[in-house]
Amino acid sequence: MVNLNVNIANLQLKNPVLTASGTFGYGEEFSDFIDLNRLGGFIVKGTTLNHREGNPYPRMAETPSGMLNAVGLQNKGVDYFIDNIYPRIKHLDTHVIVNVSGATIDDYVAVCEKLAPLDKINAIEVNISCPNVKQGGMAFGTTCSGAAEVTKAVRRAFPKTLIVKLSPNVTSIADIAKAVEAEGADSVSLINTLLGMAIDVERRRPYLSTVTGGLSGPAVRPVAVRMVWQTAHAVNIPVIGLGGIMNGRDALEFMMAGASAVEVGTANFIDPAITVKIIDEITEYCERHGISDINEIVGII
Amino acid sequence: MVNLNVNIANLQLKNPVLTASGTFGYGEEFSDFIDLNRLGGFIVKGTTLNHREGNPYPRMAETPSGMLNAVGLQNKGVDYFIDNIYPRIKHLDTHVIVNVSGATIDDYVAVCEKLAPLDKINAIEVNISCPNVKQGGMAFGTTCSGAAEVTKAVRRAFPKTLIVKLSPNVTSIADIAKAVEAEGADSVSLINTLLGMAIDVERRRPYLSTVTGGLSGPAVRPVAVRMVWQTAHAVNIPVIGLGGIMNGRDALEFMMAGASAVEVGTANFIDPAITVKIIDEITEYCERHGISDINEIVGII
Amino acid sequence: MKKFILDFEVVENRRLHDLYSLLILSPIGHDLPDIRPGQFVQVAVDNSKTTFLRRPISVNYVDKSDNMLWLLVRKAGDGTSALLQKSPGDTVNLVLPLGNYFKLPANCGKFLLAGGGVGVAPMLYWGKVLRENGFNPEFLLGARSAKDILELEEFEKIGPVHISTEDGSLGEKGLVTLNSALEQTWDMIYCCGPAPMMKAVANVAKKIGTECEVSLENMMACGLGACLCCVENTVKGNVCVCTEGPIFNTRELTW
Amino acid sequence: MKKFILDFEVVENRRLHDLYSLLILSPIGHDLPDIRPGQFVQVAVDNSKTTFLRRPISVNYVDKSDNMLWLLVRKAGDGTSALLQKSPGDTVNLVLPLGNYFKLPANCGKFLLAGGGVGVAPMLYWGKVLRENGFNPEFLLGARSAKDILELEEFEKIGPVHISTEDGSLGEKGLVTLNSALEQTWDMIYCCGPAPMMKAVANVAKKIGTECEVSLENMMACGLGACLCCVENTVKGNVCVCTEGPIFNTRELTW
Repeated sequence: MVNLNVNIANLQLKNPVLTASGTFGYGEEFSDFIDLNRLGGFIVKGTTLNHREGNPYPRMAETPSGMLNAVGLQNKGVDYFIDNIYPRIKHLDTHVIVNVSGATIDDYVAVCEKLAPLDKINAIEVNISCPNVKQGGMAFGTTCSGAAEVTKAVRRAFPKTLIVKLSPNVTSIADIAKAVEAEGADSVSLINTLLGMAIDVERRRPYLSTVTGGLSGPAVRPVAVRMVWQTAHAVNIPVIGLGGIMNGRDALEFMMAGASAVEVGTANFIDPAITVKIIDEITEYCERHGISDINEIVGII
Repeated sequence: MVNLNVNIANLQLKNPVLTASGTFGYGEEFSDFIDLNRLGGFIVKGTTLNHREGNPYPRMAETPSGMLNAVGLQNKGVDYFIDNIYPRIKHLDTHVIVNVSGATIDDYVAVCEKLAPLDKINAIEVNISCPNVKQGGMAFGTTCSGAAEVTKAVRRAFPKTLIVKLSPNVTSIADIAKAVEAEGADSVSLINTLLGMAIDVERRRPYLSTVTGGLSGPAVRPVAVRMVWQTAHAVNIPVIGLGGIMNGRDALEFMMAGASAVEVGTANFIDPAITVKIIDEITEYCERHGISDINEIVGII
Repeated sequence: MKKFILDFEVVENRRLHDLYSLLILSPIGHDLPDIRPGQFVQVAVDNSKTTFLRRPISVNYVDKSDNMLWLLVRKAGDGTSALLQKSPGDTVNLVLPLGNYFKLPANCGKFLLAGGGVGVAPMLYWGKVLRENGFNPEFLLGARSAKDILELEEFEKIGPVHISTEDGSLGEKGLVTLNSALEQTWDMIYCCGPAPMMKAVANVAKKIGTECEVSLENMMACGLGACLCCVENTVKGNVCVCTEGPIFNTRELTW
Repeated sequence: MKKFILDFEVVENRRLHDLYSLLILSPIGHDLPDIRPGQFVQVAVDNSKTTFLRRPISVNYVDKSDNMLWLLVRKAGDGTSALLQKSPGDTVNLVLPLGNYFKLPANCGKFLLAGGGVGVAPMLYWGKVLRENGFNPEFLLGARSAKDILELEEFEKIGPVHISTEDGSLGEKGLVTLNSALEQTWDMIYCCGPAPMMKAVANVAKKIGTECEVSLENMMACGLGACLCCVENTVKGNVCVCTEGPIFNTRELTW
């Protein structure tokens, strides 16, 4: 019997497998394929203070071993989430973590204040790294002072587990992580998408309506693993790793690099049952290697 | 008849296809497969002042649509190049560009001074972005001041075409490009490899002896295209684009994003004849689209 | 409708043309789930180095009694090319059924099912279902040339077929929108094909005062309403084609 | 030796075992280039989503008269698994011939060709060439179990075969290094197999005062001496296994 329980500060997860925001809807989209209760938790779509229509179509381009997206935080706003979606998912026996985005510090704080009273929401992930909207936080996420400023404000507004999601589009992600740790973040998750671009040369125009978009998928995994490894050596708070995880091996790679938990993102688009397969593969690996507690291998590199 | 001539400052290329340093040896390794004289030019292996053994094996890991390397600038030093290799390749009817690396500014300058008198060497590419050696220049390449300092020094030492190769492991590559432009660089080439890492989870150790290494191949192309586009809009000197070019379409993508020429790298490992195929595919595209001069499509995005 | 991830065996790969194959698939160790006309499947491509995502493909035909699913695949890029290489006995993994579907009309009437190129695919199954429910659908098929008119004999088994080819090699010469069938009155026109063709048919429908439903094929990643990539701008704002579509009444669109 | 990039047709895929296939290939529209024993080829893998680079594979056998090249492929990961899926008529692209090669001895004498697992591959062609040149090579084949002793009947056509299996199911029980053949005196031992096996054989050779040549299989990208990834630390410093090897006299190595 392998112990897969991991802790992200006060948040106890039954296993280290979470889903990445924006790749798993509100969980319900996947309930035909998997038992959501098996997950360590799932992180719902980026939520903003007000309804957002997102960017115009086209929003997606396939790239080698990856994809670009430029959704632009389309969502119905935090009030709609609380009134219409939260009641449908609050009964689940798994953690529901809300990803929070904003254009201003006040926006972030307002969303956090609305989420804080919800019993089922024991953690939020604050997105300071969305590359797809002018005011999607990436401006905050690419400087230590900007990242610290957001963290400080939401820390006051949200007393439960606060995860800050970091941008990889920086010279030193470890420095950004240290800045948010200093302002009281309980955990950092990384990496958000790498800013990328693709051009349809036959039509001589960009594939995305926004020209640039966020690159995800296994293409970025080596960069993500490196950043997790650097960050885990730089901070004392738990790190959540993501970026191109397609199977149990990939999840274990992030954990060995220093991640206490992982988020599965783009892989959900290709295999909607991948999350539970990854949990099974992690278990099988631990059994095969005589590992009784998954925490033994966290950060062994 | 399509005109494929492009200029990189004073350097006139018969076509925009160059090879990336460290992926094409000294050209000779590929002469069984292609007529080297068809190339716009080729950029030889990174050359340092003194002989370097490079990093210990293992130096390579395959990743999704890409590879990590950690060669660590293995080369026999600039004097060996001048005495033994240069005489063998100086007769070629194509540009031979030397990639220059160094641990200190003095090293860079010393190498440039030795190369400057060589008639066949009309351009150098100064590598301020090697991620695989502690003093491989990436420290210079990740700050505007460091990049400017190297550029200023080599500019004085090398009067012919000076290309500076930029690191993508930065928050704003356009700012670095502006800094080297201000110090007199004739061109910038980008991107060097993204710093990455991969772990052999069965053996619980990194695949590379150096833990981290440089990621190349089509996996990184969307990031490279985006950085070329950003840089081409920020500077007035010509930009040379590279990062995962596998075919003519990919080369055209970089040119539409703003590159006046391209370097083909990792693709040489998979198809040693790919460079001439890319030249042919660019020609075919131009004919099919009624483009009489390749320069017409440079930077049309 | 419950969705499944199922492995299918390729029973037949019928090459209709350089560019098109009819893949006849049967689920391995499983009954074919309920699938409605107009729905689509997401096909995993395991034999292409350059294909990362699944490929959304319209359901062409469903034969519950034989447990067979037909997919009409057009070679559009590396992913669909790899699907065209599949041989009998090979396995392909599908997520299905996805999207909304054509709804049976409340009253009898005259229904035209128009398809352009590979867009004829959903019309075969929809025609069959209409026919089984006592309706008498007619088809309007358009393509560049006679050889691009796909599955003609199958359509003819179900109802009258009007044809337009751009080169006049079969049926009327010219675009589908000029076909004389569109001079008749219809109670509903259903249309699937390239966007310019659907927009043109929608325009004709509007002129002749007929309702029109179209099947959109926006680029998509997940097909499940999670990634929000395949949105269409509608009168209700951006909605996912994969869940609120692919079938839209043109009144809902901002065309 | 001039190198080529050539398409080959798969003439036969002979499954020797769950893990091994013998691929018999013939160049399409081209004569087989000159290939020496011990050289290798770089095989493009076009049917695996997760394989990016070519795979270096030892030349197992060359039949110039039939224009056939044999490659013994062991399923080690996704790339080699995909090669094991190749069917007769399929095409594979090779870059060849690559690397240095075994040199014919100057004098006659006793030569032992030792192979472990898939490492037997180059020894078949090398044995054949030795034999054709008037030498009388003997073979030492080692594997886990009888079923892992590959191509035995081919080796027996060329010379005496000594066998070790770890489970004793064929030949002597135990590791190759304990095989009684190594108690004889030899003028040269040639060895290819897993690194621990080659190191052990090299040690035995040193003890019995015999020269030993080994074939290394360091991870490589290009196979052409361009990427500098496959280096082995030798008495001359780091050298590329793909150009200065794969064959090394163990005196050159820092083992």
